[in-house]
Formats: sequence, structure tokens, C-alpha cells
Amino acid sequence: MTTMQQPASVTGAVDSERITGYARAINEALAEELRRDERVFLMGQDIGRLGGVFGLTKGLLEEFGTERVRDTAINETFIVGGAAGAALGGMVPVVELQFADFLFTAADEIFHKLAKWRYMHGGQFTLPVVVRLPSGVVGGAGAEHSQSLETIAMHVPGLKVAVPATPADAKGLLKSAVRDPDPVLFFEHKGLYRVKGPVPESPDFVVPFGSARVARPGQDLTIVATGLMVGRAVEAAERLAAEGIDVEVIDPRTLVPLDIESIVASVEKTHRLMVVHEAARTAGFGAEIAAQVQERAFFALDAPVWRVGGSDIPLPQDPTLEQAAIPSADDIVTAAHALAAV
Amino acid sequence: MTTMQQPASVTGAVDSERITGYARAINEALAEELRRDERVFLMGQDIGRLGGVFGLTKGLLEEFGTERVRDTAINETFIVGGAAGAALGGMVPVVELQFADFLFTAADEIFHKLAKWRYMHGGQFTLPVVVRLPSGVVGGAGAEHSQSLETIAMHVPGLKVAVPATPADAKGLLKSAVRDPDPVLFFEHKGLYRVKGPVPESPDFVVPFGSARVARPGQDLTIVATGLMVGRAVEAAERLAAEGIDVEVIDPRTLVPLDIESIVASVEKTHRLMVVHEAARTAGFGAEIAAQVQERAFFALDAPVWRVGGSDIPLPQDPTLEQAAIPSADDIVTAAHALAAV
Amino acid sequence: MEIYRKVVTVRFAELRIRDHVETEGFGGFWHPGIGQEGLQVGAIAAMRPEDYLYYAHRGLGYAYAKGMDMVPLFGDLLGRAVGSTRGKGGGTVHFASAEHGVLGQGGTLGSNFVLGAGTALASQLRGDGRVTVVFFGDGASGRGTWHEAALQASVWKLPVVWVCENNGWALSARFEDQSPTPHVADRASAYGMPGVIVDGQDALAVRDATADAIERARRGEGPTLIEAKTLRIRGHYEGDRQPYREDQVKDDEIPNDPVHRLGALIPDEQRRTIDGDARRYVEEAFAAALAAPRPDTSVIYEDVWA
Amino acid sequence: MEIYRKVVTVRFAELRIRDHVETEGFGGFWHPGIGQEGLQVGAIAAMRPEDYLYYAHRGLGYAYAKGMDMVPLFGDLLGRAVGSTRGKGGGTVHFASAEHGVLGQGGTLGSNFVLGAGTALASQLRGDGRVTVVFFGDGASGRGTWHEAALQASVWKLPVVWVCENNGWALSARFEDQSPTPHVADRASAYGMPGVIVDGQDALAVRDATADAIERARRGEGPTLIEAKTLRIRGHYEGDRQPYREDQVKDDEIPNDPVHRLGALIPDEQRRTIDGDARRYVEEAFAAALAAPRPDTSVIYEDVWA
Ligand SMILES: Cc1ncc(C[n+]2csc(CCOP(=O)(O)OP(=O)(O)O)c2C)c(N)n1
Ligand SMILES: Cc1ncc(C[n+]2csc(CCOP(=O)(O)OP(=O)(O)O)c2C)c(N)n1
Ligand SMILES: [Mg+2]
Ligand SMILES: [Mg+2]
Repeated sequence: MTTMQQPASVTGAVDSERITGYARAINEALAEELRRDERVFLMGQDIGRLGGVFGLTKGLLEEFGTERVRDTAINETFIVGGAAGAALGGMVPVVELQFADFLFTAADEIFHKLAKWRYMHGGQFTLPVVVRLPSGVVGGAGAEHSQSLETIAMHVPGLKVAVPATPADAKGLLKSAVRDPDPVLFFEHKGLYRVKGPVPESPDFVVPFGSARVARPGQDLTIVATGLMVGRAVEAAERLAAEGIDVEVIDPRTLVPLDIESIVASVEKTHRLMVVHEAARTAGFGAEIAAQVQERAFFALDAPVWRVGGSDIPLPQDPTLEQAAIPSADDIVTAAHALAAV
Repeated sequence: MTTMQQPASVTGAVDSERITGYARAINEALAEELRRDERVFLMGQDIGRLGGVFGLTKGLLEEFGTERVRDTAINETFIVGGAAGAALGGMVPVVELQFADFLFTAADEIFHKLAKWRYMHGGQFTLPVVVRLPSGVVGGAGAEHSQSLETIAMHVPGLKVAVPATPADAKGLLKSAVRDPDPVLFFEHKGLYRVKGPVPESPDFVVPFGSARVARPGQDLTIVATGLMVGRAVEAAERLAAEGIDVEVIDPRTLVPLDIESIVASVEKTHRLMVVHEAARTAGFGAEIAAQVQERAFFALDAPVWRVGGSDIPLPQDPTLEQAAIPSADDIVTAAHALAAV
Repeated sequence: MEIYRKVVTVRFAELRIRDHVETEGFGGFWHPGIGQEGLQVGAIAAMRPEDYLYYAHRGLGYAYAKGMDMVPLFGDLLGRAVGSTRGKGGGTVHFASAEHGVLGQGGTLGSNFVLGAGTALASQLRGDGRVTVVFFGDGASGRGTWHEAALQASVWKLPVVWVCENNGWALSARFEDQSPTPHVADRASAYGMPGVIVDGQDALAVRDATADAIERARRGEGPTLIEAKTLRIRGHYEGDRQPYREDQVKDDEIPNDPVHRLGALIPDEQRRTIDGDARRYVEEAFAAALAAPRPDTSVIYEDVWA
Repeated sequence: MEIYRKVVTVRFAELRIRDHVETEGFGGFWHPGIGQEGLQVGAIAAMRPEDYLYYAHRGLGYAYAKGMDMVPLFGDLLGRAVGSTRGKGGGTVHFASAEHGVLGQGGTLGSNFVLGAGTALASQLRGDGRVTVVFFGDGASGRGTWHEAALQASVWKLPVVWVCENNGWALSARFEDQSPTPHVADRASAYGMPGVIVDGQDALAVRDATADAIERARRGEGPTLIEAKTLRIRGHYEGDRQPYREDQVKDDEIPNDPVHRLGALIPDEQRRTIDGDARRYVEEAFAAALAAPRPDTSVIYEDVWA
């Protein structure tokens, strides 16, 4: 599986070990793509003079001007539907919803127009639209500003889905997303914006869709995790290593397309799988991965696929309570013990 | 599992073997609940003088008047959000979207307001709202009028989800839905509206949520199916019976709450499980059932849980093509052969 | 003359489709546009070939008027491989032609508002001088996407023209029971744009009003809302018996029939030639589509991804 | 007098919260309502206790004005068990009190429009004589839910009053860059309802305008759109340094400060008593909330289902 090795899964020259933040990496990706392709433009609320509620578009108005960095009114159906229309008119829109949860205020535009327009019209059009979706819990934003809704996007055919967990992936996947002819829902994790890591400097650096990354190699148990959960899974893995349980952590990086081969290959080695996600556990993407792995590697599994997911509740607003509603490193360690004991 | 036996799972006297259509059963349920409780009212497009695009509300305007059977404009956010508000004002709204797909045009109202308002406001309110959602393929309605979107409702905490497959269940579950203090998404299958079956006549007849029904008992293989797929699964089972494969078909009837115990009990008997649904296969509720069953009955399974689902494509509009996109009885038979051979 | 030819061609096509639906049945719903052809053809006559069109669900006049051939249109309706959507958007019809700037239609009413504004934004950004025309019904005017699109289009002065076909009905709902104001155009001032009411049975008047709006848009002065007053002649879909409607229209009594109005302007003989040609064209196109093969089932897996 | 008492109490509460946010930090975002208390209290003063309220996110003046005690409000903000939402809706605040008709707030702007219309429909159906008042900002006025709710409410003559707090800003967006018309109230005519502009710094004028609208609604004549002109004094949320804003307001310079305007109508000594009581009440309530225990983690599993 060449896609399993980080260097091999990253195209473009890794020309630097420069350390950069996740938010900064996204900002760079936007700037580079705006420079590269005249058709690219940005649209969303407060992305101009403010630089975005989370600061992701800082400096872009100054470099690219008000035509290409556009502040909209509070009109999510226009932001997404207008992006679809602009794509039909030959542009490559990269739009931001202030919170991923707001995709519900533009759901017809996302799950119908973006996902189906090409198909319904016999393949005559392409819709190269990226919808940036700040996702996940971040410290008291509440039930309608904290969700992880990527599974819904995975269930509705026609949308590609990225869930970057590192600064390098945030940059490389976003650049792939902008260059992709299909609509992409790009779930950035708000809790990762300040996380730093090595990010190649070359403007040619991209991370292809559909290639998983091994965040930590191991022999005894495979953990698949995305977004904020990758770090928690690695932390749990380090603690488990001290007990002699050698965990392999795999980050699929995109859910559509999904690199199931890499996951299956890992499970064939470790014989045990746990999926960890922040999204509500029931009918979350962990279920899909569990279902696919037992379909493809039933006899390789020594124990059921375990799922550690967000509680099946709306997210409480209090920052302490909200943490109790999503998996912690402790939860992962506990689950690993249980799974090892099966 | 008393819930496994049809008579036991149905409360209220089964006072008649009267044969009635699925659509008629829904109509009766609405009329009875309007009669029973003054707070109940209906709202939707064309439900009054026309009696609904699918005729489900015929005659109700005449009996209950324009106050309680209300034609709205084309404003799905009002239909659902207004229902939420009316519930907060003490009413019990039962609203219709003309096609289940249109829940995307009111997604903020469904997945945020209905699902979370009670929770976000500390449990001070109840939202007894029923949203009726004509679902599934019906013969050329196209990509945005044919989907089976119940899995999304299962993934977002705070919503109950009914998926009736028979006239009796359509009536009994709808009456339970109206009496339920929580919001219910009621996915009626458009392809079943003309199907007939026995429906008890008593106005006390209800079908409780969270109780599966054995549509056909069997020993060798369990098939879980919902909606239109129940009939196809039973048809496949009859054909498989001729070959000596004795299939048990289980219809969960509601996805939230889900009667997983009945499914697990069946699998412990048959050791093989197939889930059949019309919804897109990837990240559909079949994945959740597969994941739960292997979690709870891993060592009872002789083979992986098989999933037969809709193709991962937007639905084509042509009536022939659309059938190719969802599971047929043939597909189920073929899958059963494959599964029996594992 | 060209307008007459197109209107009468669309009329024959409408009648041919009705025939087919009545005798052979039909997958999905067919929403007849009969009686509204004049305004559809008239408005589109004011467009340039490169302008963009988002049409509504009432008939096929829009797509034909914008330059598409009847064969792919009938092909869509009949679920044939020659259809512009190859069976994926037939039935309730999502005709499309990138070449003719026919960008399609959403299945949910009102989705065209936001897409149309977006395409107009693309034209503004590219400076390509194109205008986007968006058709919609009086019923669709109730959707919130109208508000979001209209407000943003006005603020940004996007080159888009909104054409409302007010035929008095949204399925079983009378417009006057659904609107607090007598006209859809009364809502234009909320968006600081002109609201123009025009007789939808007068194809030339519609053309002129649309031409003005298009010129305004092209000059960079922003959107215009045109309300063409018309009447829904048939049921909402072919087969709808309209139990909710007391004042049902007999087929032959299209008030101010645009075909007759335009026809009266043309010498008899010439008109008969045009009619004959149009009828023949429609019959041949329909026969060609009917004779074309159905798409192979494998098409359903194509075009999900680019 | 009662209005002054409430306005000044809210002002002290706003200041107390700001202090807390600045010194102790805070979970989530706090959107200060300072400077807008007058219109919030004024409008709500026109409501009966049994009338229904959907408030906006700018401060806590609405909930207090409608009769809620400060302890549950501060409790929500501080994530305490005594909060009206027990930690589930604190932070950006979703205060609620069934008893006081405080029905809450959505996290997505504009969701209150459709809910408000629905609650007004409940009142119409039940004949309970109640009116629903919905607050919203100039920014929220762009959402399509406004259009869907306003149209339906007007057609059905629902007893609802829309109160727009136009403070000139929606986060970093200037109202004049977001609206094609100079006033939100200019949009009322599209819905056949009265649009009233009132000075939002004049609490009594707001009360009177709201009282008229409420009476109209109660008489069954339908909704009214009131636009109260005000100014956002602080950042969008506490901590927002407003890099996008040249004309930042110094805290002490609230133009036409409603506290002073109302205070001037009251004899000095009496005013000092009211101020002292209000300050003490706020301090005690805040201290009580702060001292209250945090909710047990188990509350997160409660209230999902009835
Ligand atoms: C969002 C949405 N709601 C409802 C429908 C169902 N529907 C299709 S056409 C129609 C009536 C449309 O009326 P109008 O816009 O006036 O167009 P007309 O049919 O009169 O041409 C309705 C309710 C839909 N397709 N989309
Ligand atoms: C649907 C939606 N879009 C965006 C936001 C993010 N947001 C919260 S408040 C705000 C600005 C609101 O401006 P306005 O309505 O004028 O109220 P103000 O803050 O001025 O009181 C924005 C964009 C949201 N909560 N909901
Ligand atoms: Mg109409
Ligand atoms: Mg504002």
C-alpha cells in the first residue's frame, strides 16, 4: 500500500520542514490557489475585512481585492447555491460557512444542487465548488455550532468529503479540493486551528484524495480516527504502548473517496479495529467502516469492530460538558482495554 | 422477545380483519387523531381542497375545516419551523412535506430546531411535531423526489424515526407518532400507498415505537428490511424457501428507537444477517445495524453481515433506470446465495 | 415571425406530448405549458445566444426557444438515450445544453434563484457580458431562496433578470390566497429593483419588457423583476383533474391565445407554411425520439463524478 | 419608572458580565447588548406577561425585561446548575422560561422567524389572545426564513410583531453594504404589512410603537415590522477588536444613552435609590450564580427526549 506511507502519499516536493499552524496552512492554500487560477474566488460572511470569524482568510482581501474575496450577507442558500451557479458560469468558488452546522441552512443547495446537478443534467456540467466547513467542538459554541456532520455528506452520493487532521493535510487536501472538478465538502476542525506541524512550502504540494495516512504504526490494534480524534488516538496509543499494546493509528483524511484498502490491510495485520469519531456514534461513519471491514476481512477479525463516537445527544454548550460528550484519550484507552480483552 | 410477535407488538384490540390501503390507513389515522385531540392540526402544501399530492388528506378539510387543515404557501422552512413554534404554543402539528427529499429545504428546522430546541433550552419545552415525509422511488420522480433519507434522521440525535411498511403499521405508528411528545419524522413509502392489508378498526389501535415485527419467520438467515424492501425481502424469502433456505424477515418499523434486541435474537438463531434498504448503501442505516450486530453477537455470526442497498448515485429519473438503482427481489436472492456460501 | 414560428412549434410539441401522455402513459409528471408558450418564447427572444437560462417546470418552450432541438427534449421526456440528460433528468424534465446556455432546473422550486444569481456573479467576475434569465412560478416566489438571492443580486448589481410566470395557481393553491399583495412585482421595491408587470399572453410585450431588463442588467445596473400575467390552462400535471378548481379552462379556449395573436400579424399563406413546417418538424422529432433506443442501464453509474 | 429600573438593571448586568469575561474568560461567545437595552426593555414593556417572546443574541435584556430573574440568566452564562438551561444552552445563551413565555432562541440566525410565526398561529388557533414578539438583527433580516415566515404570517394575519434591532452592523458587515434599501422597514410593503421606523435609543417611543403593533396583532389585523435604529456599541462579541471598523465607539459614549434619557425623567434621589437597588440586585444575583455548583456531567444525557 504505497498510500500508507506518508511521504509516498504526498505528491509534490516536500521541500521544507517548516512548522506552520493548521489555520495558517489553510490560509496559504487559499492564497496559492487564488494566485494559481484566476477562476478561483472566495465568498462567505465576514471573510474580507475581518478575515473570517476564525481568521482563516486574513490578508486575502488585501492581496486579491473585493472582487475575489467577497463578503456576503447572511444568506447561506446564496453562498452555496450561488457558488453552484458561479461554477456553472465557469468559475471555481471556494466558499465558507461560518460553522459546519450551517450546512443545514443550505442543505438543499449542498445535498441536492451541488451533489446532483451534474448527474440530473446528464453530465453536461461540472461543479468545482469547495465548501469550507469549520467543524467540531471548540469550547462552548453550543448545539448548533459544534457538530461533526461529515457522515451525512458521505451518505449522499455526489459529494467528496475531506477531514484534515494536520496542518500539512489541511493545506494539501484543500489544494486538491480546489483543483478537483467535483464539489468538495471540506470539514476543518475548529479545535485544530492552532495546532502546528510541518508543512511543505512548495506551491505544488498537494495531498491526493482517497489516500489514508498512518499517523502511528503498530502491530496489535488498528485505530481509525479523523480530525481532532487523530491526536487523541495517538495520545492513547502512546499510553497503551507503555502497557505493551502497540496501536496503529490510521487517518483516512478523506471519507469520499475512502481508502478502505489501507484500513483493511492494517486490520489483516492487527486483527482488531476500533473507529473513533467525534460525530454522534449512531449511524456515524464508524458504522460504515465497521461494516466494510467485516465484509472484507471477516475472518481476519479476532473481535468485533469497536466504535467510540460522540454521545447521541445534541451538544451541550458548556465547555466542560461538551468535552464529556465526545471521546477523550481516556475513553479510547478504556475501549482499547475492553477490545483487547474480547 | 414479545415484541417479535405481531399480535403482541400491537397494542389495542385487533377487532377486525378489514382490508385497507396504506394511504387510506394514514388518512384514517389523521382523522382519528384530529377527532381525539383538539390540539392536533395539519399543515402543508395542497393538503386541503386537493387532499394532498398523493391524496393522503382527502376528506379531512371537509370534516375538520380550514383552520385545522391548512394549506401553506411553498415555504418548507415555515411548514416545519412554524410547526415547531406552534408546538411551543401548545399545539400538536402534523405537517406534510410533499416529498421526503424536501427535508433538505427545511433542514435547519428539522435537524436543529425540532431535534435540539428542547435540549438547548434545558428541557423546558416539548415539541410534539410529526413531519410526514413521502419517501422512496415511485416511478420517475427523479433525483430530488425519490430519496430515502431516514439514515440522516437516525444520525442526528433528538428525532424519532418511523418507516412503516404495511397499512397496519402506517396507521398504528402514525397514531403513536401524533401522541408522542417528541418530534417524529414519519417516512411513508410512496411506492406502498396503494398496497392493501389488514388494518384494525379500533381508534385505540396503535403500534408502539421501538418494536420490530417479524414479517416472515425463518431459521437459516435473517434479513432486516424496511419500507418497500420488506415486501421484496419476503418475496425473495419465498423463492429461497423453494431452495431450502429458510429466511426470517424482520422489519424494525422504527429506526429511532431501534429494536436491536429482536434483530440480535434472530441472528443468534440464524447466524447470518443481511440488511436491505433502498437508501444509498454507503453510510446507510444498514451500516449501523451491521455494526451493532457484530458488536453484540460477534461470535454468533457465521459470516459477515451483508448489506444490500441503493446504489451510491443520485437517483435517475427514468422509471426503468431508477429500479436498477435500488435493490430488487432478484438482488436479494443473489446476495443470499453469496452469503450462504461464505 | 421567428417568435410566431417558435410559439407554434412549442404548441404542437405540447399537444404531441399530451397525446402521448394520455395514450401511452408516462414516467413521472408532465407539467404542461400550453397557453404559456408566448411569454416563454417572447422573453427568451430578448436573450443573446450566449446568455444563460434557468427555466421553470412548465413545459419545454424555454429550452426550445433558447435554441435546443426538439429531439433531445423529447428524448428526455421519453427516457431515450438521445435525451439531453440520457434518462437521468427526464420525466419532470431537467433538459440541459451547455452549448445553448440552458443550465437546467432544480427539482426543488426556488433553487434556481440562488443558482441564477451565482451564474450572474460569474459573468460579472469574468466580464463576459452575459445575462442570466431565471424563470419561476408565482408559487415558487414564496421560497426563501428568492429573498436571499434577490437581496444579494441587488446589492451586487448582478446581471440577472427574474421572470415570474404568474399563472394564478401553484398546484391547487390560488395566487390570491398565497400572497398578501396583489402582484409578485409588488415585492420588487423591497429589493430596490424595478418590478414590471406585463401581459403574459402578449409575446411581443414580454419580449420588450425582457429586453429592457436585459439591457439594464448588461449595463451593470442590476436585476429586474418581471411578472408576466398568464393563466394555467391545464391541470398542474397532465392527469390532474383539478377537483380544487371551479373555473377550469376548456382546452380550446386559451384566453388571448398567443398563437392566434401572433398569427394574426402574419399573412395567411405564410402562416400556413410555418404551421405545416412546424407540425412536420414536431412529428418527425417526436418519432425520432420515440424510435431511439433506451439508454443502457449502465448510464446510471456515469456522471456522478466528473 | 419601571422601564428605567429595568434598563438600568440590564446595564449593570451587561457591565458585570463584561467584567467577568475580561477577567475570568468565558466559554463560548458573549454578544454584549450594551446601548441596546432601551429598545429591548421598551418593546417588551408593551407585552403582556402571557405574550410570547423570541429574543435575539444581543445581551440578556430581553429575558430580564420579560420577567425572568437574573440568577438563572447569569447561571446560564456561567454554566451553572441554576441556569435556566443547566449548561446546555449557556455561553451564546439560549435562556428560556416557559413560565414567562420566553421561548428561546435558535443558534442559527433567522430561525426565530418561522418559529415565531408558528407560535402566533398556535395563539390564533387556540384563540388565547396572545401575541408573539420576535427580535432580530439587521444581519438576520437577510435570511430566507424571513420571507417564508413574513409572507405566511401576513396572509394568515397571525398575531406576531417583528422587531428589528438595526444596529448598523452584522459582525463585520455594515448594514448599508448589505441592503439595497436604506431601511429594513422598506421591505414591509412587500408583505402588505406596516413598516415602522423608530428611534431605538428612545425606549418610550419603542414601547409605544410596539404597543400599537401588538394591539393591531391582537385585533387580528396581522403582523407589523418595527425597525428600531440603534448602534452596536462594542464588538460583535466581547473580545472582538473590530479591526474592520473605523468608527469604533468608546464605551462611555453611548449616543442618546437610554439610561440617561430615561433617568432624566426621574427625580434625582429616586433615581439614585433605583440605581443602588439595581446595582445591588445584579451583584447579588451574579454572586449567587457564581457560587452555585456546576451541573453534574450526567445532565448532558437528560432532556434529549421528553
Ligand atoms: C421546494 C418545493 N416545494 C414543493 C414542490 C412541489 N411543487 C412542484 S410544482 C408546485 C407548484 C408550483 O407552482 P408555481 O411556482 O406557481 O408554478 P406553476 O406550476 O404554476 O407553473 C409544487 C408545490 C417542489 N417541487 N419544491
Ligand atoms: C444562519 C447563520 N449564519 C451566520 C451566523 C453567524 N452570526 C452570528 S451573529 C452574526 C451577525 C448578526 O448580525 P445582526 O443580525 O445584525 O445582529 P447583531 O449581532 O448586530 O445584534 C452572524 C453572522 C449564524 N449564527 N447563523
Ligand atoms: Mg403558478
Ligand atoms: Mg446588527
